[in-house]
Amino acid sequence: MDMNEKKVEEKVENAQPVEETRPELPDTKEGRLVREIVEKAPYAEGSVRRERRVEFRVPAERIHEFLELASEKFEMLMQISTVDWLKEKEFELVYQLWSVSEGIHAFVRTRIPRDDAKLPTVMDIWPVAETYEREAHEFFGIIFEGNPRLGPFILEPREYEKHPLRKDFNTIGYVKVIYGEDFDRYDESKTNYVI
Amino acid sequence: MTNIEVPKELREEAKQHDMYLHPIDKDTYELFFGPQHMATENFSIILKMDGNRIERAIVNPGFLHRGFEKLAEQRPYFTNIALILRICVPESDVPENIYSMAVDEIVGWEVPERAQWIRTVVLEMARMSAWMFWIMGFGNEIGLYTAGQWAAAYRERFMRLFEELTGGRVYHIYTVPGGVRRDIPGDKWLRQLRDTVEYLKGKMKDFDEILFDNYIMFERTEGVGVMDRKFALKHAVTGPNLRATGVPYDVRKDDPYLYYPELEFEVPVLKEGDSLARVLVRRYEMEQDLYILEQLLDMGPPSGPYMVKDARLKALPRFKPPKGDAYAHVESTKGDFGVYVVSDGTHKPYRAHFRGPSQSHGVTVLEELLKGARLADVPVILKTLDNCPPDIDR
Amino acid sequence: MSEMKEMRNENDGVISYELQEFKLFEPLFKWARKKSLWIVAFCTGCGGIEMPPLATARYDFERFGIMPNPAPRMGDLFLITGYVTPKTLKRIIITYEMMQDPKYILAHGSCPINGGVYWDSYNVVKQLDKYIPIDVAIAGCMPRAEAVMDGIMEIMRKIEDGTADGWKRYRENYEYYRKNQDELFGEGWREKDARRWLAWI
Amino acid sequence: MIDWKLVLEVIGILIYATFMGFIFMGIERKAMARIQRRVGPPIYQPIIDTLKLLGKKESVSHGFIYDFGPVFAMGASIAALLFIPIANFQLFSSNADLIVVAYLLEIPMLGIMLGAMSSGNPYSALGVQRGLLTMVAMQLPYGLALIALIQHWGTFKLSEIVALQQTQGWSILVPALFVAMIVFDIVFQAMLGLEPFDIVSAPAEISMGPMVEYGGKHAALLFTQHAIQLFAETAFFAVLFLGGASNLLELLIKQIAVLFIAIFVASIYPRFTIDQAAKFFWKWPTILGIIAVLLTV
Repeated sequence: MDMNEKKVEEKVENAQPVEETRPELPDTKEGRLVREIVEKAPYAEGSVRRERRVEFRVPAERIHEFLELASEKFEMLMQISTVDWLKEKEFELVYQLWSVSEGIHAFVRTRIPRDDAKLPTVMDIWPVAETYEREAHEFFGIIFEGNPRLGPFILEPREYEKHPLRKDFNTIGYVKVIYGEDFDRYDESKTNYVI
Repeated sequence: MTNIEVPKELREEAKQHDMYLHPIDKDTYELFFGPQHMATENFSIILKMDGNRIERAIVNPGFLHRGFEKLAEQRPYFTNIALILRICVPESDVPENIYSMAVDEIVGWEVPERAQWIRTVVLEMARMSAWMFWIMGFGNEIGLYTAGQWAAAYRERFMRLFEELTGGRVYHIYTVPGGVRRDIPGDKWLRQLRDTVEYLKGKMKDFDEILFDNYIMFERTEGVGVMDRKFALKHAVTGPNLRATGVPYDVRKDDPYLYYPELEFEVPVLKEGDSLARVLVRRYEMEQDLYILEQLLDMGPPSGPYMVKDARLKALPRFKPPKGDAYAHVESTKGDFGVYVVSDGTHKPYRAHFRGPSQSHGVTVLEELLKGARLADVPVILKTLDNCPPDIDR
Repeated sequence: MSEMKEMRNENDGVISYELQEFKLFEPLFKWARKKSLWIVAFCTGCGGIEMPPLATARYDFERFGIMPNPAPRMGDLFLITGYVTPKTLKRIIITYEMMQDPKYILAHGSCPINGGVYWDSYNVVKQLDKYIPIDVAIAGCMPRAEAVMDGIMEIMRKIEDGTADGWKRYRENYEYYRKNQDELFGEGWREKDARRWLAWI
Repeated sequence: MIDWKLVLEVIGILIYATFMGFIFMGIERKAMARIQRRVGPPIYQPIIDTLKLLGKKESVSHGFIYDFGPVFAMGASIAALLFIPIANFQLFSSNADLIVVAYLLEIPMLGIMLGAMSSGNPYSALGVQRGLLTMVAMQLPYGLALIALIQHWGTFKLSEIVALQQTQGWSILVPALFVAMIVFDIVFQAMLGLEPFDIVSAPAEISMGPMVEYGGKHAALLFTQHAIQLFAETAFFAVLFLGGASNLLELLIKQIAVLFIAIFVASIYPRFTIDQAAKFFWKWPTILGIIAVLLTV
């Protein structure tokens, strides 16, 4: 068992430097695809994570340009995942793309500052982005310029203003304010919440 | 018809929120379709109607929003299993499985063969019971209650099997990162499963006669809610809905997981892209799923452990995966169901973002397809897209 | 809860919401009410998935005269099937008020009782009894179909001995419920939202 | 001078028809349940439902017309019932009572429409629109079937039709009238509001349509009206095509046979949309109806 654990740790440690040095892309379909796209868009960093998973890092100001380019190969936009990196004061947006023709999933990562979260919309490339952007706007407060339907979508206006999925939103505090304090999930000393 | 007097400031506010439509002239009126409605589950569509035709539809989801993604950030990895499976109620094994697969990938676990086999069987059983549920919903919405009643009764057979395997009827909390929670109960259970598969195979004929070959069903669905291939790809339509437009994309084939690379099955594809094609694709998939289950049973469960051997599993609440992120997706009956899990090395996930297929089917696609449809087509379109509101809300 | 008792004491003896019209036939009506509970078809949460098994061959609640009805005006039994979000709760309250007395509420699952697994969620109502009166609550997540049947039997029993009086409580303590609702949704939500849903009333 | 015998007969027939109508509704639900592999409710369930609805404390009204609609419908149903020769009772009679009954049976729909329209609910309005269109659509085949029948028997009088059938054999034994019976049966499905023509109340589309605003005592009245209507319609069918009846038991058996055909058709067909229903009515039933009429010439 210990062996197993060590192996895993080794794997993780080994994995980190590999990405940073940007090695030669492997000669697989993934590698060829990444090379093709990176040649056209030199501002983007591309790498192959594993079989059928590739990754691109794109600066935020060129994200629209890059996605337009990528949409030739990747037909579908599966999701726009937002990660709130509170310590770095940044939002990371991961555009999850899927290529039906090649069978490859791509993460297109971009980072934007937390206090000035603005990005151009990609509705013109994939109309479905409207929903994803509305959602990201609602839960994180990111403004997608050009999307006409930003506003309360899933939430009611009151919760919408708080952008509840941000890391600095205190759920339990908010719950106490809104629904009253009668909880029963205390530990025995009645001081801490138990999860 | 109903002219609504709305104060000016409210009108302005509503416009801002884009939640409500207002009659602009005497011929149109707004109709609130749901949430207290038989066809929509807990989901609302605001329709601007011109007589019997829909001019514009606005989807108003969010009645089922529980903030899963926030809650998942507040709970340890293994506790989350009991929570996130509630995202997709008719097919609760799908969120469990994708989450477990993503965590497996982050940790770097190779799930034992036996666990993979069990997970595949569970997923296929979930698919089959979800199909039965879908027949029920579709039947009820076009007014064919008999087929629905039969299908819901057949679903109970799977519920019993699930109960014996996992202890739960609807929510199983069975698949966990690293394997499954417990072993299969024994050969008797496998025999029962085989009996059920055989039984349903015989019953597909009944469904053909009453539902899938029904003249009025054809009338109701043919040419309703048509989308073409390009539209479907741009709107991230997946699953049977995409295959009904002629794109043979199935996660089980194109991004194989678990035991699927070793199984033989076909991906049914139709070209028309209307509701009828979507119904028939589903019909063919049911057959394929039964066939897959049969193959799995023929193979038999491989021997070995059903859970990964790892010291960290001894203290589950403090289980810490390494830093990293992963995206895992499976083919559910509704489409491509995915999750993106980010780990920052602590014992709680930093972010778990789910991608329900209805996020695209239930909002933009639905709004587009409803334009110009008749009121009677609304339930048909809703059900042939297989819209599942909790996917959107989460 | 203490507030509620006070309210009730105040109102005792002042207003009575007994059915005055057909006092003679009251036992007959009680029997009929018990035997014919029509469910308002409002699938409010994940418990809605246990409704089809209940309505079909394995459990078949139509044996007891229970059937789902799409129109709230004709409904008797409101099944709160699972957690309730504030957005749904608005609709639940309006639908409940559209139903005609006598009407009963069966809360289904742990979530309407204390939030259940969503006890720390910012969008799930924690104690439903503060906003609308509940006659019978079934614990469990999710309650098995048998448990729901048991809950319905309990409602039938309560109708028979006259203790299923949620609708009376709602009328008598209307201010209490109204106050809680307004606290949650903000004043004037009825005029703002509900007016639009029910423009014809 | 009050004809006490007639009054008693009217009251007796009314009570009998209401009761049997409720039982028919119970049979409908029970048979559907059996087809769907369920136990189903007890056969007297609609009576309990109606009692419960009567016991409701009703607080809603949308004005006089809203209250008047169900009463109007009920009156029309009762009137239709009294013109039909039920076994050996024919309480009212005229020279053209076939036409009278045929159109009195359609008036209840108008009454419900009247009430529903005044409730202002958009779903009611949609239901009314659908109901009226269905009525318009089914007039043509309905009329053709009746014309074929009248032409064959050469009379407008129901009692004479019954008498002729008793001597010359039932209508369905005549080939032309058998075709007319098929047409009438299709129309009958729409008159009963069963699939494939339950467009008016389509629960999954417009959630009960015209009935959506009715609750409590109004709904109880509509239920009773529906029971009488069901009895009258099945009796009308039996009288026109199944040779009438000389006693109540015979009539009952024929009525239940008619009802079961309707139930079986309803349980295996989904619902049409309204435009498809109109097109359907003006296509096959109309063609069959014309054939029936031509055959009887």
